[in-house]
Amino acid sequence: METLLPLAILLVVTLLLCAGILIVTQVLGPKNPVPSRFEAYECGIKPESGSHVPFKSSFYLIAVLFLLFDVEAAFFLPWALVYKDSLAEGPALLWALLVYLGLMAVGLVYILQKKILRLN
Amino acid sequence: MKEAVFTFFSLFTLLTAAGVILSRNIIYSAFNLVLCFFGLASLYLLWGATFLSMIQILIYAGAIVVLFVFVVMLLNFEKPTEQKTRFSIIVLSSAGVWTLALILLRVLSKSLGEIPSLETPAKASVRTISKLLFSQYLWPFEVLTVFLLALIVGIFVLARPEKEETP
Amino acid sequence: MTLIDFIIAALKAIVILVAVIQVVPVMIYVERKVAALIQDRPGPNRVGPFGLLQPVADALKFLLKEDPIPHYTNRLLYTLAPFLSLIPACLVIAALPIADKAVLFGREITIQIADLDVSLIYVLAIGSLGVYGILFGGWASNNKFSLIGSLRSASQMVSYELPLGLAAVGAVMVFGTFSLREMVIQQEGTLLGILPNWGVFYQPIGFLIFLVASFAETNRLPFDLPESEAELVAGFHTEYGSMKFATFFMAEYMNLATMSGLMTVIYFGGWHLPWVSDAKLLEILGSQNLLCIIQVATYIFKVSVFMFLYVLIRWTLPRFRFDQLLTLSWGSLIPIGLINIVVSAVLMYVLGGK
Amino acid sequence: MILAEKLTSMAYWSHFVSIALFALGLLGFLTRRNALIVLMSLELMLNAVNLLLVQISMRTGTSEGIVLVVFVITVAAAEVAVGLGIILNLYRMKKTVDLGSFRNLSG
Repeated sequence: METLLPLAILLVVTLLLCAGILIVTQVLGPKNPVPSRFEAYECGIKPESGSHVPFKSSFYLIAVLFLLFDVEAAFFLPWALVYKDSLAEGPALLWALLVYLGLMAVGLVYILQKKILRLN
Repeated sequence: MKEAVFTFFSLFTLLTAAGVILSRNIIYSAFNLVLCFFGLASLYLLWGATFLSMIQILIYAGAIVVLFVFVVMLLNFEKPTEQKTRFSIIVLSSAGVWTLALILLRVLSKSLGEIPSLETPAKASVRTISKLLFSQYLWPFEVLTVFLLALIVGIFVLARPEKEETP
Repeated sequence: MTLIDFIIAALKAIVILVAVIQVVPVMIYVERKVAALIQDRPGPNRVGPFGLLQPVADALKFLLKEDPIPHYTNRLLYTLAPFLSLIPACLVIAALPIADKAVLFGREITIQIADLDVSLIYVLAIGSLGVYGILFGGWASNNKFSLIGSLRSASQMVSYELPLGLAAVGAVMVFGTFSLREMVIQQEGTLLGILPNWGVFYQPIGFLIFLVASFAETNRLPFDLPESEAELVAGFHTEYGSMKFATFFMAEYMNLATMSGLMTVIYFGGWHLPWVSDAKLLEILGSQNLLCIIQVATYIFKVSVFMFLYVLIRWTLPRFRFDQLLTLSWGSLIPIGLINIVVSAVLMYVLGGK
Repeated sequence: MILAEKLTSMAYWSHFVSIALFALGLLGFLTRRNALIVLMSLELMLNAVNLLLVQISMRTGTSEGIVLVVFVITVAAAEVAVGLGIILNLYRMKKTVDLGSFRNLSG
């Protein structure tokens, strides 16, 4: 509760700021609708088709790899928190790290040798 | 005060969850999903589970839904291609689901109502959780890493980019 | 929590937010002046003395422009997208400890909006939400340039979040806490008698990774692929005009300020003056509030050094190619980050803690 | 507990929120035919369970529930990664993500 409230206040202030920006531009800006102003900008040429064309799925691979590595990296954080305190009790956590990192490195090497990141 | 904040964020979470399953346009579903996870994170924060609240935003809102939005953008359906579900199915499943929910609510409030709740809820500190995770639950944790590694390899087999696709 | 606490929290939020927003006009001016200096031309010099009022003119121009919503766009998401990138940028600053505390009306007020015990993860988590503004903005614009720009930009931001997280892991290992405030407090004093006791001396590699990744996270040159104007017109904000366009830029500059603030806090001792301890300073000054002002000034100075570095690098380095960008993150920064963690862990074990 | 007491207790309403979230997820899972939304509904159901776990964990002052949630989050991430990979492949086959058009995959 004590931690949530300041954040909630900040969120409210930010939302007010956003609403203010929106309203001020609507009030101050001139209205002069010229038809060409509402077309998609493609360097002056009339757009041939809609923009919604399918893309290469390499982008999906990047996002998926990010998700998986993000999960792994997120679990590093609690490990790092207790590591310093655990040093007094021997290297148990160091071994845990090495096993964990070894597995993560195998994954990383696998990605890199697949050369999937070369999008062109 | 706490009740008001709790009510607000619960309603927010439930409304956005309803938005996820009711939206016609997938991008709105994804957007509602982000807001829903945000509401859940706020509820965790309200109860004092700070670490989990941040992990919720970091992984769910920051990574999982990004993946959903990526897929929506990659597939790029101009119009919703989904066919309408038959009305009878909707009626039947809603009746079933809400009956189940009522039963669950009864059972839970009966069995969990007995649990004495602490006067001032103990703050499960980040340190306690981390210690627990890396002592008692160390092995499940390592197994999870192996699982993630297998996943990385599996994903490549699943989502191999095809040569003839347009860039 | 009483009413007075509530009011104090609200005032703190408003004051700090407004103060951080002031970064935007200052940076507009500095950026244009430095660019002019490097390119050997005078730069803005018409509005006000030395062109100092140029940011005001810029802001007025943005506000007074027509704000058309192109047809075939998704109106709701198109309008929301700039704010989706501004809101996380504003929320992140809650976790930054700007100074220790001030005493006002017999109350101790910490100069930080929310003193979370997980503020480091908070910054990383909320920072990762910034990607939605770009994704939705590009998708809603219904323009091929926007869509390609937003996909590229999102891939870039997503790829560079990992090195950022790994660098943060190194810092957490050394300090043994997630709280940025605690980190700053631990950086007081000197190391080996000569150096200030700053994080950068414990985690030099981590700092470099963090620096490079923060350039990419804020979409600055040499990593400004999403807006590479020569290739993609203007990237994900091709269709944006008026204040909506300016909102994206506000978010960018605020992210710049947060990243600089974060580096100051984690690696450069936050509000501490080097070689002088707070207790000694308090003795000399004799007032907690004066000390607080000095701390704020120190913090702002350190942050502005970083901001200046950002501007300098923007106008001196050329842009990366997209595949080079991804290879830099996945092929170099992440492996180096992992090695950094292992080396730090082993060193800490050998030296028996800090 | 009598009804009036129930309605003012926050614990009761917390259960209610968690179960309502689960029910919404289940409803979406059963009625929607868009594969992506079905996957999102699964996420909602997992989150409903997480919510209950966190809440009980915080009420009783133990940390086991939170550790369990950490594992659930990992599994959820894995599920999404694989699920979306499958959906991408299905889309390549039929150019649609409507689940009704994949009936011929069974048996």
